[in-house]
Amino acid sequence: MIRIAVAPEPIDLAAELAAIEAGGAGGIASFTGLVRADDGVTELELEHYPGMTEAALTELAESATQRWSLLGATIIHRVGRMRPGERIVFVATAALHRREALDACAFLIDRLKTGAPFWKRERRGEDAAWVEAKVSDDAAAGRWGA
Amino acid sequence: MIRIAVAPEPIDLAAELAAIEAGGAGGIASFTGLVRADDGVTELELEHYPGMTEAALTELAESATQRWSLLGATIIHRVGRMRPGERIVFVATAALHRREALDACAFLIDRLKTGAPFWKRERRGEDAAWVEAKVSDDAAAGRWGA
Amino acid sequence: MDVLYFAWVRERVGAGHEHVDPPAGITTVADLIGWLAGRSSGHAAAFAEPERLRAAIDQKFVPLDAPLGRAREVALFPPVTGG
Amino acid sequence: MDVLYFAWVRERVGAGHEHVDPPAGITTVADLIGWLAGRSSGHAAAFAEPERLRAAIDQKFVPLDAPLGRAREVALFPPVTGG
Repeated sequence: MIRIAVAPEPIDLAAELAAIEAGGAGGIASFTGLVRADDGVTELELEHYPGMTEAALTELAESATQRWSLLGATIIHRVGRMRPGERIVFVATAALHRREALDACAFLIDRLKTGAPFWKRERRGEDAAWVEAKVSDDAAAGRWGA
Repeated sequence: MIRIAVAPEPIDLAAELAAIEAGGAGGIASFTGLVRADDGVTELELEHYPGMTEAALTELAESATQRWSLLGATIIHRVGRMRPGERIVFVATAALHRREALDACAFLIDRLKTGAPFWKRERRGEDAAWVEAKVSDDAAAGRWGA
Repeated sequence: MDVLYFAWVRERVGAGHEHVDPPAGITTVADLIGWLAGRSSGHAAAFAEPERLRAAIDQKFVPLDAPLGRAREVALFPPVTGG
Repeated sequence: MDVLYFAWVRERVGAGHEHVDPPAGITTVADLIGWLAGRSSGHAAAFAEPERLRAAIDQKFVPLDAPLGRAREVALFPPVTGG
Protein backbone atom coordinates (compact mmCIF):
# COMPACT_ATOMS: atom_id res chain seq x y z
CA MET A 1 0.00 0.00 0.00
CA ILE A 2 3.05 2.27 0.14
CA ARG A 3 4.66 2.78 -3.23
CA ILE A 4 7.89 4.76 -3.64
CA ALA A 5 9.82 5.26 -6.86
CA VAL A 6 12.77 7.46 -7.77
CA ALA A 7 13.71 7.12 -11.41
CA PRO A 8 14.72 9.02 -14.53
CA GLU A 9 11.73 7.77 -16.55
CA PRO A 10 8.71 10.02 -17.14
CA ILE A 11 5.99 9.54 -14.51
CA ASP A 12 3.06 7.46 -15.80
CA LEU A 13 0.16 9.13 -14.02
CA ALA A 14 -2.56 6.89 -15.43
CA ALA A 15 -0.77 3.75 -14.25
CA GLU A 16 -0.01 5.20 -10.80
CA LEU A 17 -3.59 6.36 -10.29
CA ALA A 18 -5.03 3.05 -11.46
CA ALA A 19 -2.76 1.22 -9.00
CA ILE A 20 -3.78 3.30 -5.98
CA GLU A 21 -7.46 3.24 -6.99
CA ALA A 22 -7.39 -0.54 -6.92
CA GLY A 23 -7.12 -0.50 -3.11
CA GLY A 24 -10.86 -0.04 -2.48
CA ALA A 25 -10.69 3.62 -1.40
CA GLY A 26 -13.56 6.09 -1.48
CA GLY A 27 -11.27 8.99 -2.37
CA ILE A 28 -7.88 9.59 -3.94
CA ALA A 29 -6.10 12.91 -3.59
CA SER A 30 -3.07 13.64 -5.71
CA PHE A 31 -0.57 16.35 -6.41
CA THR A 32 1.62 16.57 -9.50
CA GLY A 33 4.54 18.97 -9.66
CA LEU A 34 5.54 20.11 -13.14
CA VAL A 35 8.53 21.94 -14.53
CA ARG A 36 7.11 25.43 -14.91
CA ALA A 37 7.07 26.74 -18.42
CA ASP A 38 6.66 30.37 -17.52
CA ASP A 39 10.02 31.55 -16.24
CA GLY A 40 12.50 30.94 -19.03
CA VAL A 41 13.72 27.55 -17.82
CA THR A 42 14.79 25.40 -20.74
CA GLU A 43 15.80 22.33 -18.74
CA LEU A 44 15.61 21.17 -15.14
CA GLU A 45 18.04 18.70 -13.63
CA LEU A 46 17.26 16.77 -10.47
CA GLU A 47 20.10 15.34 -8.41
CA HIS A 48 19.44 13.04 -5.45
CA TYR A 49 21.15 10.91 -2.83
CA PRO A 50 20.58 7.31 -3.93
CA GLY A 51 19.62 5.06 -1.05
CA MET A 52 18.85 7.86 1.37
CA THR A 53 16.19 9.25 -0.98
CA GLU A 54 14.16 6.04 -1.05
CA ALA A 55 14.54 5.64 2.71
CA ALA A 56 13.42 9.22 3.37
CA LEU A 57 10.40 8.89 1.09
CA THR A 58 9.40 5.57 2.64
CA GLU A 59 9.65 7.08 6.11
CA LEU A 60 7.57 10.05 4.98
CA ALA A 61 4.86 7.79 3.55
CA GLU A 62 4.88 5.71 6.75
CA SER A 63 4.47 8.80 8.89
CA ALA A 64 1.41 9.75 6.79
CA THR A 65 -0.13 6.29 7.19
CA GLN A 66 0.39 6.53 10.96
CA ARG A 67 -1.25 9.92 11.11
CA TRP A 68 -4.24 9.26 8.85
CA SER A 69 -6.19 6.12 8.00
CA LEU A 70 -4.83 5.58 4.54
CA LEU A 71 -5.42 2.69 2.19
CA GLY A 72 -2.54 3.77 0.01
CA ALA A 73 0.25 6.31 -0.33
CA THR A 74 2.34 6.78 -3.46
CA ILE A 75 5.38 9.02 -3.94
CA ILE A 76 7.07 9.08 -7.33
CA HIS A 77 9.95 11.47 -7.90
CA ARG A 78 11.68 11.86 -11.20
CA VAL A 79 15.44 12.49 -11.31
CA GLY A 80 17.83 13.53 -14.07
CA ARG A 81 16.99 15.97 -16.82
CA MET A 82 13.53 17.12 -17.75
CA ARG A 83 11.89 19.86 -19.78
CA PRO A 84 9.20 22.48 -19.07
CA GLY A 85 5.77 20.91 -18.72
CA GLU A 86 7.16 17.52 -17.66
CA ARG A 87 6.25 15.95 -14.32
CA ILE A 88 8.84 16.16 -11.53
CA VAL A 89 6.90 14.62 -8.68
CA PHE A 90 3.62 12.84 -8.07
CA VAL A 91 2.09 12.05 -4.69
CA ALA A 92 -1.23 10.35 -4.13
CA THR A 93 -3.13 9.17 -1.09
CA ALA A 94 -6.12 6.87 -0.85
CA ALA A 95 -8.60 6.78 2.04
CA LEU A 96 -12.20 5.85 2.76
CA HIS A 97 -13.05 9.52 3.29
CA ARG A 98 -11.93 12.58 1.36
CA ARG A 99 -10.65 14.68 4.27
CA GLU A 100 -7.99 12.14 5.19
CA ALA A 101 -6.87 11.74 1.59
CA LEU A 102 -6.71 15.52 1.04
CA ASP A 103 -4.85 16.30 4.26
CA ALA A 104 -2.39 13.44 3.85
CA CYS A 105 -1.65 14.47 0.26
CA ALA A 106 -0.88 18.07 1.30
CA PHE A 107 1.28 16.74 4.16
CA LEU A 108 3.31 14.51 1.83
CA ILE A 109 4.12 17.21 -0.69
CA ASP A 110 4.86 19.83 1.99
CA ARG A 111 7.19 17.48 3.84
CA LEU A 112 8.81 16.12 0.71
CA LYS A 113 9.95 19.64 -0.18
CA THR A 114 12.14 19.89 2.90
CA GLY A 115 12.63 16.29 4.03
CA ALA A 116 14.06 14.36 1.09
CA PRO A 117 17.49 14.75 -0.46
CA PHE A 118 16.81 16.21 -3.89
CA TRP A 119 18.48 19.21 -5.49
CA LYS A 120 17.24 21.11 -8.51
CA ARG A 121 19.37 22.84 -11.10
CA GLU A 122 17.69 25.06 -13.65
CA ARG A 123 19.09 25.75 -17.07
CA ARG A 124 18.12 28.85 -19.00
CA GLY A 125 19.85 28.51 -22.32
CA GLU A 126 23.60 28.49 -21.52
CA ASP A 127 23.20 29.39 -17.84
CA ALA A 128 22.75 26.81 -15.11
CA ALA A 129 21.93 27.63 -11.49
CA TRP A 130 21.13 25.56 -8.41
CA VAL A 131 17.71 26.44 -7.04
CA GLU A 132 17.79 28.04 -3.58
CA ALA A 133 15.64 26.52 -0.85
CA LYS A 134 12.58 28.60 0.06
CA VAL A 135 11.81 29.81 3.55
CA SER A 136 8.13 29.32 2.65
CA ASP A 137 8.81 25.60 2.18
CA ASP A 138 10.10 25.32 5.74
CA ALA A 139 6.98 27.12 6.93
CA ALA A 140 4.72 24.80 4.92
CA ALA A 141 6.46 21.70 6.26
CA GLY A 142 6.15 23.12 9.78
CA ARG A 143 2.36 23.42 9.52
CA TRP A 144 2.13 19.71 10.21
CA GLY A 145 3.95 19.80 13.54
CA ALA A 146 6.67 17.42 14.63
CA MET B 1 -9.39 27.13 -18.29
CA ILE B 2 -12.60 26.06 -16.57
CA ARG B 3 -13.81 22.67 -17.69
CA ILE B 4 -17.11 21.20 -16.48
CA ALA B 5 -18.66 17.92 -17.58
CA VAL B 6 -21.63 15.93 -16.33
CA ALA B 7 -22.07 12.71 -18.25
CA PRO B 8 -22.84 9.00 -17.93
CA GLU B 9 -19.53 7.95 -19.49
CA PRO B 10 -16.64 6.73 -17.31
CA ILE B 11 -14.24 9.52 -16.32
CA ASP B 12 -11.01 9.47 -18.34
CA LEU B 13 -8.50 10.61 -15.74
CA ALA B 14 -5.46 10.51 -18.00
CA ALA B 15 -7.12 12.74 -20.59
CA GLU B 16 -8.42 15.18 -17.97
CA LEU B 17 -5.04 15.46 -16.26
CA ALA B 18 -3.20 15.89 -19.55
CA ALA B 19 -5.61 18.71 -20.49
CA ILE B 20 -5.16 20.64 -17.25
CA GLU B 21 -1.38 20.05 -17.25
CA ALA B 22 -1.15 21.70 -20.66
CA GLY B 23 -1.91 25.11 -19.11
CA GLY B 24 1.66 25.79 -17.95
CA ALA B 25 1.07 25.23 -14.22
CA GLY B 26 3.69 24.35 -11.64
CA GLY B 27 1.34 22.14 -9.69
CA ILE B 28 -1.88 20.22 -10.21
CA ALA B 29 -3.96 18.98 -7.30
CA SER B 30 -6.74 16.52 -7.89
CA PHE B 31 -9.35 14.53 -6.03
CA THR B 32 -11.14 11.48 -7.37
CA GLY B 33 -14.21 10.08 -5.64
CA LEU B 34 -14.84 6.37 -6.15
CA VAL B 35 -17.77 4.11 -5.44
CA ARG B 36 -16.59 2.41 -2.28
CA ALA B 37 -16.25 -1.33 -2.53
CA ASP B 38 -16.26 -2.00 1.20
CA ASP B 39 -19.84 -1.60 2.34
CA GLY B 40 -21.89 -4.06 0.36
CA VAL B 41 -22.95 -1.65 -2.38
CA THR B 42 -23.48 -3.49 -5.66
CA GLU B 43 -24.46 -0.46 -7.73
CA LEU B 44 -24.63 3.29 -7.30
CA GLU B 45 -27.03 5.48 -9.23
CA LEU B 46 -26.51 9.22 -9.58
CA GLU B 47 -29.46 11.44 -10.41
CA HIS B 48 -28.99 15.13 -11.19
CA TYR B 49 -30.83 18.26 -12.28
CA PRO B 50 -29.84 18.82 -15.90
CA GLY B 51 -29.08 22.44 -16.63
CA MET B 52 -28.84 23.50 -13.02
CA THR B 53 -26.02 21.03 -12.40
CA GLU B 54 -23.76 22.47 -15.05
CA ALA B 55 -24.57 26.02 -13.94
CA ALA B 56 -23.85 25.20 -10.28
CA LEU B 57 -20.53 23.52 -11.13
CA THR B 58 -19.48 26.41 -13.37
CA GLU B 59 -20.29 28.90 -10.63
CA LEU B 60 -18.34 26.80 -8.14
CA ALA B 61 -15.29 26.69 -10.42
CA GLU B 62 -15.54 30.43 -10.99
CA SER B 63 -15.66 31.11 -7.27
CA ALA B 64 -12.45 29.07 -6.89
CA THR B 65 -10.70 31.01 -9.64
CA GLN B 66 -11.72 34.28 -7.96
CA ARG B 67 -10.38 33.13 -4.62
CA TRP B 68 -7.08 31.60 -5.76
CA SER B 69 -4.78 32.31 -8.71
CA LEU B 70 -5.64 29.29 -10.78
CA LEU B 71 -4.52 28.44 -14.28
CA GLY B 72 -7.19 25.77 -14.55
CA ALA B 73 -10.11 24.18 -12.74
CA THR B 74 -11.81 20.97 -13.86
CA ILE B 75 -14.94 19.35 -12.42
CA ILE B 76 -16.19 16.12 -13.96
CA HIS B 77 -19.16 14.36 -12.40
CA ARG B 78 -20.50 11.07 -13.62
CA VAL B 79 -24.25 10.41 -13.56
CA GLY B 80 -26.33 7.28 -14.06
CA ARG B 81 -25.37 3.83 -12.87
CA MET B 82 -21.92 2.80 -11.75
CA ARG B 83 -20.27 -0.05 -9.90
CA PRO B 84 -17.91 -0.28 -6.90
CA GLY B 85 -14.44 0.96 -7.74
CA GLU B 86 -15.67 3.23 -10.53
CA ARG B 87 -15.06 6.99 -10.49
CA ILE B 88 -17.99 9.22 -9.50
CA VAL B 89 -16.30 12.58 -9.47
CA PHE B 90 -13.00 14.16 -10.42
CA VAL B 91 -11.85 17.66 -9.56
CA ALA B 92 -8.50 19.17 -10.46
CA THR B 93 -6.91 22.57 -10.04
CA ALA B 94 -3.79 24.00 -11.63
CA ALA B 95 -1.70 26.83 -10.23
CA LEU B 96 1.83 28.17 -10.31
CA HIS B 97 2.33 27.19 -6.66
CA ARG B 98 1.20 24.07 -4.84
CA ARG B 99 -0.61 25.70 -1.91
CA GLU B 100 -3.15 27.40 -4.17
CA ALA B 101 -3.76 24.22 -6.15
CA LEU B 102 -4.15 22.12 -2.97
CA ASP B 103 -6.47 24.55 -1.19
CA ALA B 104 -8.61 25.18 -4.25
CA CYS B 105 -8.97 21.44 -4.88
CA ALA B 106 -10.16 20.81 -1.30
CA PHE B 107 -12.55 23.76 -1.61
CA LEU B 108 -14.06 22.43 -4.84
CA ILE B 109 -14.78 18.96 -3.53
CA ASP B 110 -16.07 20.22 -0.16
CA ARG B 111 -18.42 22.69 -1.82
CA LEU B 112 -19.51 20.29 -4.54
CA LYS B 113 -20.81 17.91 -1.87
CA THR B 114 -23.40 20.42 -0.67
CA GLY B 115 -23.73 22.90 -3.53
CA ALA B 116 -24.59 20.93 -6.64
CA PRO B 117 -27.85 19.09 -7.37
CA PHE B 118 -26.85 15.43 -7.35
CA TRP B 119 -28.54 12.59 -5.50
CA LYS B 120 -27.09 9.15 -4.86
CA ARG B 121 -29.02 5.93 -4.61
CA GLU B 122 -27.21 2.83 -3.43
CA ARG B 123 -28.22 -0.67 -4.38
CA ARG B 124 -27.27 -3.62 -2.25
CA GLY B 125 -28.54 -6.63 -4.15
CA GLU B 126 -32.33 -6.20 -4.30
CA ASP B 127 -32.47 -3.22 -1.93
CA ALA B 128 -32.17 0.37 -3.10
CA ALA B 129 -31.88 3.36 -0.77
CA TRP B 130 -31.31 7.08 -1.31
CA VAL B 131 -28.17 8.24 0.49
CA GLU B 132 -28.85 10.69 3.34
CA ALA B 133 -26.93 13.97 3.35
CA LYS B 134 -24.20 14.17 5.99
CA VAL B 135 -23.97 16.91 8.59
CA SER B 136 -20.18 16.59 8.25
CA ASP B 137 -20.48 17.66 4.61
CA ASP B 138 -22.19 20.89 5.63
CA ALA B 139 -19.41 21.47 8.15
CA ALA B 140 -16.72 20.82 5.53
CA ALA B 141 -18.37 23.17 3.03
CA GLY B 142 -18.64 25.80 5.80
CA ARG B 143 -14.88 25.75 6.46
CA TRP B 144 -14.42 27.94 3.42
CA GLY B 145 -16.65 30.79 4.62
CA ALA B 146 -19.32 32.51 2.58
CA MET C 1 -45.30 27.22 -13.32
CA ASP C 2 -43.21 24.10 -13.94
CA VAL C 3 -42.45 22.05 -10.83
CA LEU C 4 -39.62 19.50 -10.91
CA TYR C 5 -39.03 16.67 -8.47
CA PHE C 6 -35.86 14.70 -7.83
CA ALA C 7 -34.75 11.58 -5.95
CA TRP C 8 -37.31 10.22 -3.45
CA VAL C 9 -39.54 13.28 -3.91
CA ARG C 10 -39.88 12.31 -7.58
CA GLU C 11 -40.53 8.69 -6.67
CA ARG C 12 -43.24 9.49 -4.12
CA VAL C 13 -44.98 12.01 -6.37
CA GLY C 14 -44.75 9.51 -9.20
CA ALA C 15 -43.54 12.04 -11.76
CA GLY C 16 -40.43 14.07 -12.51
CA HIS C 17 -42.24 17.26 -13.36
CA GLU C 18 -45.68 18.77 -13.74
CA HIS C 19 -47.17 22.07 -14.73
CA VAL C 20 -49.24 23.69 -11.98
CA ASP C 21 -51.13 26.92 -11.55
CA PRO C 22 -51.22 27.66 -7.80
CA PRO C 23 -53.88 30.07 -6.47
CA ALA C 24 -53.06 33.66 -5.54
CA GLY C 25 -52.45 32.99 -1.83
CA ILE C 26 -49.44 30.77 -2.58
CA THR C 27 -46.52 33.19 -2.35
CA THR C 28 -43.54 31.22 -0.96
CA VAL C 29 -41.90 27.86 -1.67
CA ALA C 30 -43.29 26.60 1.65
CA ASP C 31 -46.79 27.68 0.61
CA LEU C 32 -46.34 25.82 -2.66
CA ILE C 33 -45.22 22.66 -0.84
CA GLY C 34 -48.30 22.78 1.40
CA TRP C 35 -50.55 23.29 -1.59
CA LEU C 36 -48.91 20.53 -3.66
CA ALA C 37 -49.35 18.08 -0.74
CA GLY C 38 -53.10 18.12 -1.37
CA ARG C 39 -52.91 17.00 -5.00
CA SER C 40 -52.65 13.22 -4.41
CA SER C 41 -51.65 10.66 -1.82
CA GLY C 42 -48.27 10.46 -3.55
CA HIS C 43 -47.81 14.22 -3.19
CA ALA C 44 -48.92 13.98 0.44
CA ALA C 45 -46.24 11.33 1.09
CA ALA C 46 -43.56 13.37 -0.68
CA PHE C 47 -44.35 16.59 1.18
CA ALA C 48 -45.29 15.27 4.63
CA GLU C 49 -42.05 16.53 6.20
CA PRO C 50 -41.11 19.88 4.62
CA GLU C 51 -38.00 20.13 6.84
CA ARG C 52 -36.53 17.25 4.81
CA LEU C 53 -36.91 19.20 1.57
CA ARG C 54 -34.73 21.63 -0.29
CA ALA C 55 -35.68 23.87 -3.21
CA ALA C 56 -34.45 25.78 -6.22
CA ILE C 57 -36.19 28.56 -8.11
CA ASP C 58 -35.17 28.95 -11.74
CA GLN C 59 -32.17 26.69 -11.03
CA LYS C 60 -30.83 28.59 -8.00
CA PHE C 61 -30.95 27.09 -4.50
CA VAL C 62 -33.33 29.02 -2.24
CA PRO C 63 -34.56 28.58 1.34
CA LEU C 64 -38.12 27.30 1.78
CA ASP C 65 -39.37 30.71 2.89
CA ALA C 66 -38.22 32.29 -0.39
CA PRO C 67 -40.95 34.16 -2.31
CA LEU C 68 -41.97 32.51 -5.56
CA GLY C 69 -42.05 35.88 -7.35
CA ARG C 70 -42.15 35.29 -11.09
CA ALA C 71 -40.66 31.80 -10.85
CA ARG C 72 -40.96 29.81 -14.04
CA GLU C 73 -39.37 26.63 -12.68
CA VAL C 74 -39.45 25.44 -9.07
CA ALA C 75 -37.61 22.27 -8.08
CA LEU C 76 -38.19 20.30 -4.87
CA PHE C 77 -35.82 17.61 -3.67
CA PRO C 78 -33.98 16.12 -0.69
CA PRO C 79 -30.62 17.54 0.46
CA VAL C 80 -28.01 16.90 -2.21
CA THR C 81 -25.56 13.99 -1.93
CA GLY C 82 -23.19 14.27 -4.87
CA GLY C 83 -19.43 14.12 -5.05
CA MET D 1 34.80 7.41 6.69
CA ASP D 2 33.07 7.99 3.36
CA VAL D 3 32.12 11.58 2.68
CA LEU D 4 29.53 12.33 -0.02
CA TYR D 5 28.87 15.68 -1.66
CA PHE D 6 25.82 16.84 -3.59
CA ALA D 7 24.76 19.75 -5.79
CA TRP D 8 27.08 22.79 -5.67
CA VAL D 9 29.09 21.27 -2.81
CA ARG D 10 29.96 18.37 -5.13
CA GLU D 11 30.78 20.77 -7.96
CA ARG D 12 33.07 22.96 -5.85
CA VAL D 13 34.89 20.02 -4.27
CA GLY D 14 35.20 18.50 -7.71
CA ALA D 15 34.13 15.00 -6.61
CA GLY D 16 30.96 13.26 -5.49
CA HIS D 17 32.62 11.29 -2.73
CA GLU D 18 35.91 10.58 -1.07
CA HIS D 19 37.26 8.43 1.71
CA VAL D 20 38.81 10.41 4.57
CA ASP D 21 40.37 9.60 7.90
CA PRO D 22 39.95 12.68 10.11
CA PRO D 23 42.19 13.09 13.17
CA ALA D 24 40.98 12.38 16.71
CA GLY D 25 39.94 15.97 17.51
CA ILE D 26 37.25 15.97 14.81
CA THR D 27 34.13 14.91 16.73
CA THR D 28 31.18 16.74 15.13
CA VAL D 29 29.93 17.38 11.60
CA ALA D 30 30.96 21.03 11.98
CA ASP D 31 34.48 19.92 12.98
CA LEU D 32 34.60 17.71 9.90
CA ILE D 33 33.52 20.59 7.65
CA GLY D 34 36.26 22.82 9.06
CA TRP D 35 38.86 20.10 8.60
CA LEU D 36 37.72 19.24 5.04
CA ALA D 37 37.96 22.94 4.07
CA GLY D 38 41.75 22.67 4.33
CA ARG D 39 42.11 19.84 1.82
CA SER D 40 42.10 21.93 -1.38
CA SER D 41 40.99 25.28 -2.77
CA GLY D 42 37.88 23.51 -4.08
CA HIS D 43 37.08 22.21 -0.61
CA ALA D 44 37.73 25.70 0.79
CA ALA D 45 35.21 27.18 -1.68
CA ALA D 46 32.62 24.48 -0.89
CA PHE D 47 32.91 24.87 2.87
CA ALA D 48 33.51 28.63 3.21
CA GLU D 49 30.00 29.27 4.57
CA PRO D 50 29.00 26.36 6.83
CA GLU D 51 25.61 28.00 7.55
CA ARG D 52 24.67 27.26 3.94
CA LEU D 53 25.30 23.53 4.44
CA ARG D 54 23.17 20.65 5.60
CA ALA D 55 24.30 17.15 6.56
CA ALA D 56 23.32 13.54 6.89
CA ILE D 57 25.04 10.79 8.87
CA ASP D 58 24.46 7.27 7.62
CA GLN D 59 21.59 8.61 5.48
CA LYS D 60 19.72 10.45 8.25
CA PHE D 61 19.52 14.25 8.34
CA VAL D 62 21.44 15.69 11.31
CA PRO D 63 22.23 19.20 12.55
CA LEU D 64 25.78 20.44 12.02
CA ASP D 65 26.60 20.10 15.71
CA ALA D 66 25.76 16.39 15.65
CA PRO D 67 28.53 14.08 16.90
CA LEU D 68 30.11 11.92 14.22
CA GLY D 69 30.13 8.90 16.54
CA ARG D 70 30.75 5.77 14.51
CA ALA D 71 29.56 7.33 11.27
CA ARG D 72 30.40 5.28 8.20
CA GLU D 73 28.92 7.73 5.69
CA VAL D 74 28.65 11.50 6.08
CA ALA D 75 26.95 13.59 3.37
CA LEU D 76 27.29 17.36 2.98
CA PHE D 77 25.01 19.36 0.74
CA PRO D 78 22.94 22.54 0.36
CA PRO D 79 19.37 22.72 1.69
CA VAL D 80 17.18 20.34 -0.32
CA THR D 81 14.96 21.62 -3.15
CA GLY D 82 12.97 18.65 -4.39
CA GLY D 83 9.30 18.24 -5.10
